Order: sequence, then C-alpha cells, then structure tokens
Amino acid sequence: MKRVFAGLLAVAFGVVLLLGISASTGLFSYNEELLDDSAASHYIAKDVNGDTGEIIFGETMDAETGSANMVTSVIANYRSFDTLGEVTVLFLAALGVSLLAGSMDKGRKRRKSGFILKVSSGILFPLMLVTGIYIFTHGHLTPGGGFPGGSMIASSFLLLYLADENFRANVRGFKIAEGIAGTLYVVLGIIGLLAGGYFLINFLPTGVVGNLFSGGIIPIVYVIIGLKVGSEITGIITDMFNEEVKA
Amino acid sequence: MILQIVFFILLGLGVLFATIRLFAGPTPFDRVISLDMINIIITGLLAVIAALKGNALYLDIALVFAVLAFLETIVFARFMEGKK
Amino acid sequence: MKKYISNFIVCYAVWILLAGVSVPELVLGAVVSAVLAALLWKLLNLELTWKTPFALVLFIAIYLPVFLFELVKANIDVLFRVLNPKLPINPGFVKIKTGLKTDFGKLILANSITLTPGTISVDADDESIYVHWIDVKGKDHDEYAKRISGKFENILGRMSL
Amino acid sequence: MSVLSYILIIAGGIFYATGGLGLLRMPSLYTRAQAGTKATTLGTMLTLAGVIAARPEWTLKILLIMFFIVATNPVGSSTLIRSAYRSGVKPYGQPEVDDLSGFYGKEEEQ
Repeated sequence: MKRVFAGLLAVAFGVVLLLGISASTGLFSYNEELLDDSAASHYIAKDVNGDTGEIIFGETMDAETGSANMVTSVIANYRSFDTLGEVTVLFLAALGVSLLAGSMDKGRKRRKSGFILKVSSGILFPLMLVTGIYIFTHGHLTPGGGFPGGSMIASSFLLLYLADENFRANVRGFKIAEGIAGTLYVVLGIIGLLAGGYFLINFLPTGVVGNLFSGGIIPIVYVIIGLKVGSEITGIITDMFNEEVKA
Repeated sequence: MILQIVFFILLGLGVLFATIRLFAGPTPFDRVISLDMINIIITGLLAVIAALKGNALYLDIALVFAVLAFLETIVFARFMEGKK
Repeated sequence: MKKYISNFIVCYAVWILLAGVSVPELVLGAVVSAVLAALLWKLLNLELTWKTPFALVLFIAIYLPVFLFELVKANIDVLFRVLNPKLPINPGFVKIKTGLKTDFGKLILANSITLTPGTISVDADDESIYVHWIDVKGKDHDEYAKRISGKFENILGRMSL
Repeated sequence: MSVLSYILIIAGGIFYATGGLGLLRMPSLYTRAQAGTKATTLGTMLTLAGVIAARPEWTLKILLIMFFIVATNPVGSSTLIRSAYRSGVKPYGQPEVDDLSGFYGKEEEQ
C-alpha cells in the first residue's frame, strides 16, 4: 500500500514538473537568446573575467582556465573551493571503507582514545560546528556553500567519534533532519515553479550584493543543502562505526 | 617584492624538507607527520595570500583547511593505532 | 539553564569571531547559537561560571606571555639542536605528577608541555602526564616535574583551573 | 603591506624552514614530531601576526585561526605519538627512563 502510494506521488510530481516546464517557454524549445544571456554560457566559453573570444579547439592559446574540458574548468577552477568539500567527502568514504576492511582481520579491538584528544574534542567540536554553519549561511557571499559547510558539520561529528570510542550519535535525528531538508528543497522548488515558471526560480527580492540578507532564495537553498549534506554524511559515518563494532 | 620572494623561498624550503621526509620516512607515522607539517604551512601560506591579494575570502579557506588538516592527522593516528 | 546559557555564549563568541560585528550578522548569529544550544544539549559540555571572564583575562595577561616566551625558546632550542652536527640528544619517557584538578587545566598543561623546549606529551591520566623528553636531565620524578612543568603548573594552580 | 608585517612573516618563514630541517635531521619519530610541531606552530602564529599587521580589519577571524592552530597542532602530534608508541615504534637509542612501558599493558590484556 505504501509503495503504491509512493509511486502515485512520484508520477503526480513528475506530471506537475513536466506541465510547469512546458508552460514556461524556452526550456523545452532551444532558445538561443536565453542561453546567451545565462551565466552558463560564460562558463562554457571561458570568458567569465572578460571577453576572450571564441574558443577553437587546437588553436586557442591560454584560455581562461587552461583546460579544454568545460566540466573540468568549472569543477577544478571556477568552483574549486566547493570541490575541496567534495574531496573531503571522498576522504571520509575512503576512511569508512578502510575501517570496514581493517576490521575484517580478527583480533583488532577498539582502542581507547587518549585523554588529550578526548578533552580537546569538547572544545573543538562547537568551534567546527559553528564554522560549518557559518560557511553554508554565507554561501552567497563567500566561496563555499552547502557542500563544504555540510562536510564541516560531518567532520565535527567525526571528531567526536574518533575522540570517544563509546560515542554514538542519534541516528534517527539525522535521518529526520535529512528527510525534512530534502522535502523542503523540493517544496521550495515547487513554490518557484508556481510563482515564476520554472523549478527553483529565485522568487524572493534579491537585495544589495554583499549584504547578508540578500540573494533571494539562494541562502535558503544553501542552508537546506548544508543541513542535508551534513546529516547525510554524519549518518554514513555513524553507520560505518556501528558496522565496525558488529564485524 | 624581494621580501615576498624571501618568504616564499623559506616556505618552499620547509615544504621541500618535509616532502623528502614524506618519501624517505621509515614508518607510516613519519609520513603522516610530514603531511601534517605541509598542511599547516599551506594554512599560513593561504593567510599570506589573502593579505597580498587583499581578499578576505582566502581566510575562510585557510580556516577550513586547518580543520581538515587536523582531522586528517587524527584519523590516521587513530586508524594506524596498534598496527605493526 | 546554566548549561544552555554557557553553550549559547560559546557558540555566539565563535560566530562573532568568524563573521565580524555588524547588525545582520549579530542577529543571525544569535538565532544560530540559540538553535544549536537547544539541539545539541547533550553533546556540548561547556560550563561557564561568573568567574570565567576574570579567569580569561588572567590567562591572557599572565599565562600567555610566559607560554609565548617558552615557545620562542623551544624553537631556538630546536634550531640549535638541528644545526649542531653532533645532535646532542638523550631521549626518554618520563612521568610527571600534576596537582591540577580540572580536565581543562590538564589539557592546557599538556599542550603547553608539547610546545615548550624538548618535550612532547604522549598521554595523561587522572594525576600524571606522560612526556617524551628529548634530553633527560635530573635524577628523580620530582626534579623532572620541576624542570618540565614547574612554571606552568604554578600559574595554572593559582588560577585554580 | 608594511615593513613590520614583512618582518613577521619572514620570521615565520624562517621557523617553517627550521621545522622542515628538524623533520629531516632528527634521528627518531618522537624527536621529529617535536621539531615539526613546535616550529610550525610558532611559524604559523608569526605569519598570521604579520597578516594582522598588514590588514588590521581581519583581526577577529585571524585570532580564531590562531587559536585553532594552537589548540589543534599539539593535540594532533601527541595523538600521533601515542598511537606510534602503542604500535611499537622504537625511540632513538636506549631510553634511560621509560615510565610509559607499563601504562598500556593492562588495557591490552582485557
């Protein structure tokens, strides 16, 4: 019964999305003017800091990012601070795998952590947590945003796990937070769809660039993404540590 | 200008020595210590770059980097504990 | 309630250091700190009392200069040891008794030992700190303690940390 | 940037280079960790002080970074040393005093 309901919900949502998109012109039909105006075209043409002219494969010297692949130039150049957060996520995942693989060989017990690490984790935890929140609430002003901020929050919980072998975070709380954040993201997108025409349109007034309360819905989106990423990764870490104890 | 070059040379020397230890280090712990040292030097470098460019955004990156460097050291230390 | 307020104050202080002083930042910081202090009731174990500001001032005014002086001395010590071709070292693991009561005081002492000449603290338990000493001097444990942690312990003990 | 800030950051750079040299020349893991930790902590503090001298308006954030470095750096290396000791990494030469030898023995037997 639950699955049927979920399936129906998904189909209904898909229909609403399709209707909304086809109602807003210029997204299904290829509209050259719209693409020219959008920021993406500047990233593709590698002329964000100024007009560099047309990029021709095999001829152009010293393009703005120095890379031919447009995805690489975005990931490793225009938004490389965000990539730092993603690298951290990868690092955490690799750590979890090695923890699991390491616990396979018998005779390895959980070791007690030292006094110094245990006490200092109590002081460093709030510092790292507040830094993570600072990073994703200022995503529209400074580099960073949801991903690095979320991974900072997860790292502060990782510190607690490493500092105290008996520590267990409240998994249910994180699952709930993750679910709420995911739902809010979709709801925000649908409000944009109804108000403006396409998914996640920036329907709030945007204000002066550089002020804290500016950017329309972008800060809200970043807060949601940060909460979602943070609770998700913390959940993964918790699962991994639990698995290690079981194995 | 010369002063900047002097600073970068000194910093490069520190990173160079640490890198030699990173490759030479007999135990894994030596390698982690040299990595930790390189990370902290990079934190200082980011702060200096922020001052040179006059852009406070690099300070955020320095802070995040310091946090991640610390966690990296702790993770490796806890993970390698008891392994021979 | 006391715990909530101290958690709130610590989070808010970190926020102000990060974001600077301006009206929107202060408002957002207050909201964030209030939510954090409420949600993470169990995880944050910070306790502030009315004496904390005075202790902080004393710490900055008295302890910090001594510590910084020792830190500079430690680095010059390392410099000489490294530049001396004979490498005069005689290492050993030493146990140091400490009379400090609070965990926080012991943490500060252990970190200070790590950053002062020739020593690095390895671990600690209820009443002693275990130290790796690069150049063991002296005969018994009292003398070790006096040489390594004497100054710091004196100041921290008077601040009743 | 002013002369004072340059003096401070170059002093920081000198300590970075010293720390690297210490890491390279010291004979055992424990002594290397000492040289590295002390030198990088002071080096970073001096460098950050130089940045404060150049840009006084960033003082608060740099103070936070400074506090973070001073609080984490010794913790990181002492955790690493502890883990190395428990893994059986030998110190240089024959230590005259080894008070730690019995400390972890009890826990292992559990």
